[in-house]
Amino acid sequence: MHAFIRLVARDVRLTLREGGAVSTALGFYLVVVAILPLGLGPDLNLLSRIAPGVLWVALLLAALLSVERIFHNDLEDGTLEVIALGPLPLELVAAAKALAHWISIGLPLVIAAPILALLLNLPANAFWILLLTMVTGTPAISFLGSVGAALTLGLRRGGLLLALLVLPLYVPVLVFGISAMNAVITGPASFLSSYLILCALTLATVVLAPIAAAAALRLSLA
Amino acid sequence: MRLGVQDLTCVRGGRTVFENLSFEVKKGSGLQLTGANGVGKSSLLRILAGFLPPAAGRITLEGADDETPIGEFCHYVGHLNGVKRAFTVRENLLFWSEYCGGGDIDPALETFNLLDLSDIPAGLLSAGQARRLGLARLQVIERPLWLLDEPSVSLDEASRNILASAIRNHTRNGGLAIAATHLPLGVKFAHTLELGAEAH
Amino acid sequence: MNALLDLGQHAGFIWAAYGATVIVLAGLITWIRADARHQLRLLEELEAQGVQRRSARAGSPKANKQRARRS
Amino acid sequence: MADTPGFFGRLANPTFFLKLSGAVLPWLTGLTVILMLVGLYLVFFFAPPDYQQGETVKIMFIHAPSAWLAMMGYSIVTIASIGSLIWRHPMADVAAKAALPIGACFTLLALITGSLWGKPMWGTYWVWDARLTSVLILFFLYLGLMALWQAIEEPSRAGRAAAILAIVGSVNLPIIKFSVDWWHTLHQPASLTRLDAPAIHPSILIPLLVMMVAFTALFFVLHLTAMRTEVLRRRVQALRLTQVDAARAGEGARA
Repeated sequence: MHAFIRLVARDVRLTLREGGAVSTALGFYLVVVAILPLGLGPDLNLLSRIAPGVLWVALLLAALLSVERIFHNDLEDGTLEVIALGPLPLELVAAAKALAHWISIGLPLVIAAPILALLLNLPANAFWILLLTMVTGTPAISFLGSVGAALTLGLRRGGLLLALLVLPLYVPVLVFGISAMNAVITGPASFLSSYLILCALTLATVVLAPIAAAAALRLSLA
Repeated sequence: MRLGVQDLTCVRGGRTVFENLSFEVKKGSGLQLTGANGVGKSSLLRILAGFLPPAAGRITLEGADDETPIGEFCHYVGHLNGVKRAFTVRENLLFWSEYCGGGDIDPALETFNLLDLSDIPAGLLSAGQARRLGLARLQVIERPLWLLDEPSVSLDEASRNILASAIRNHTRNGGLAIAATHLPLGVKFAHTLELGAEAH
Repeated sequence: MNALLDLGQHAGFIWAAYGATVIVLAGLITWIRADARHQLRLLEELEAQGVQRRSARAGSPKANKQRARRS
Repeated sequence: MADTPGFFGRLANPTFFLKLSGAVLPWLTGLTVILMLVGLYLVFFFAPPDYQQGETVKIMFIHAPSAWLAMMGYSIVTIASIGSLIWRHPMADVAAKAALPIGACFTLLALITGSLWGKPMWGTYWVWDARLTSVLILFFLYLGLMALWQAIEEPSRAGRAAAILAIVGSVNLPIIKFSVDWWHTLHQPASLTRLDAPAIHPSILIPLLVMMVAFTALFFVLHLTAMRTEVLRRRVQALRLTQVDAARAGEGARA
């Protein structure tokens, strides 16, 4: 367990020290959220109705943008090979790196979400639910993204392919995240049922995704 | 600790790189791999490290329990140094020591004369210095089997001697070393294995 | 043949659907057959040049046993 | 791989597969053509118009088989991927790769015929109906798999990477289906009729079944042909490699 925490801490420190990854993801998130009203028109009630959807989809795309670098940098400078020979099995290495991505990039995006929600006139009672659903949903995004990153490791234009592979898998997280939010904002359905399914999705992804990611890593290490 | 390899066959990209390869490396001895490029030296080292699954054959490491994969008993030094450019020299080695459960890092910094560079980000190091930092982890983490693929590349004369003495100490204390190299390492290896030697 | 004529006012959509199906399936079938013929031709060309497959050659007596030479 | 003497074991040998498929294909093709003709005859001359939709029900006779083959195609890819990853069955990659373009085409057909069926019924070409949306996402999974196959040059690595993705996709597919149904009921305006097959009266059921079998037979004809081509493609690749090796050995000898 010690080695696991050590690896997560190292990755988080690395991302923060390089800083670039976090700011690009946040910048992209801001731009996408800011551009949509320009496209859809400044009508505030329209914006407040589509705010959850816009915030979630933009978050997915921002996370997707940064997911590729989970393994890529370590493969490039040879550290991945040394880590693979370390005490941790490859599955835990994949889990550690995905967790580090969630901490270093997923969380900042979630913290930025309420601020961007102001741009979209999100109803006041929805701010806490926005944070809650996003904190619960973003681990699944990082872990599923790590599977895509491992599969497209070492490919020339892997980024685009990564998006095509992983976005369909994000649909359940997106659907239940937003339905939980709408349950609070407009309210026909009960909030708890959607939110609990979202938690189940995240837990299942956190457990199963590293297995697929490790299998894919073995391919690119061979 | 004795490494035994029986009838190893390696297939890469649909092509048989080598077939029915058998050899052994006894405790405290070294093996040098020679042969033309593309004859499978790197592939053999990657199979021993556990990165590349062999098409056929068996690898046994006596004196080690069977569950833990061989990978955890060996160091693999490839063409890449395994060094994080954003971290300083000390931070790089410190991570390896904490992650793989190694010892103190100062003796390693000293042997690979990186002490005065220890607080400089690895990104600013020269190729030779970065290579020495990559090799320093061999001393930080105690592993019986060293797999070295062209270790002396981009090393100057002095650094090559440092590497040679490190290998000599390692084999003297009962370690095993397998090195694939064209340039002389300054180490007299007990055995040599010529790959791709069968008549075409 | 009269059944073909009175397909109701939505006849256009029915024919569009069947037309699309015929086009897509015809495209798929021709692509698969063309690919098959192309690979067959490549294979025959290579075999005409006398390039032997390894499994054909593996039967040769000189099994290349790799001996580790100790110097 | 343990040379299990069972059917799948012998199927592992490509030459046996080529011999077997060579024998089966002509009969299967003949059967497909007959079934297609009978099916079309039944659809156009025998099946009555639906009391509610009128003649547009005829689109169902090609929409339902396409949607079914879209799902069946993906299950074949998943089973083949499991065969490739766990049992390392050499023909598994071939089966998975061959099934992909065919499955994708039938998914595309299901989408096209579905939207053409939707226009007369609801006045719009695309209605976010739960099943059509799931088929759309299935289409993305197919595209992802095919793109992954093309992105990796080395066939054995491409096969295994695509196998992993196919299995991840197949685990996610029911969850996606569930989430889309959930999403659909959430935004379901009460008046929208579901895209259900109308009451299954025998006069509609028989043509539908015949068309289903005809389409499935067509799928397997195409799949077997595509697999044979894939085997030939790998032989061509192997021959070219031996050519390169022979040339290199030649250069080595002269140098």
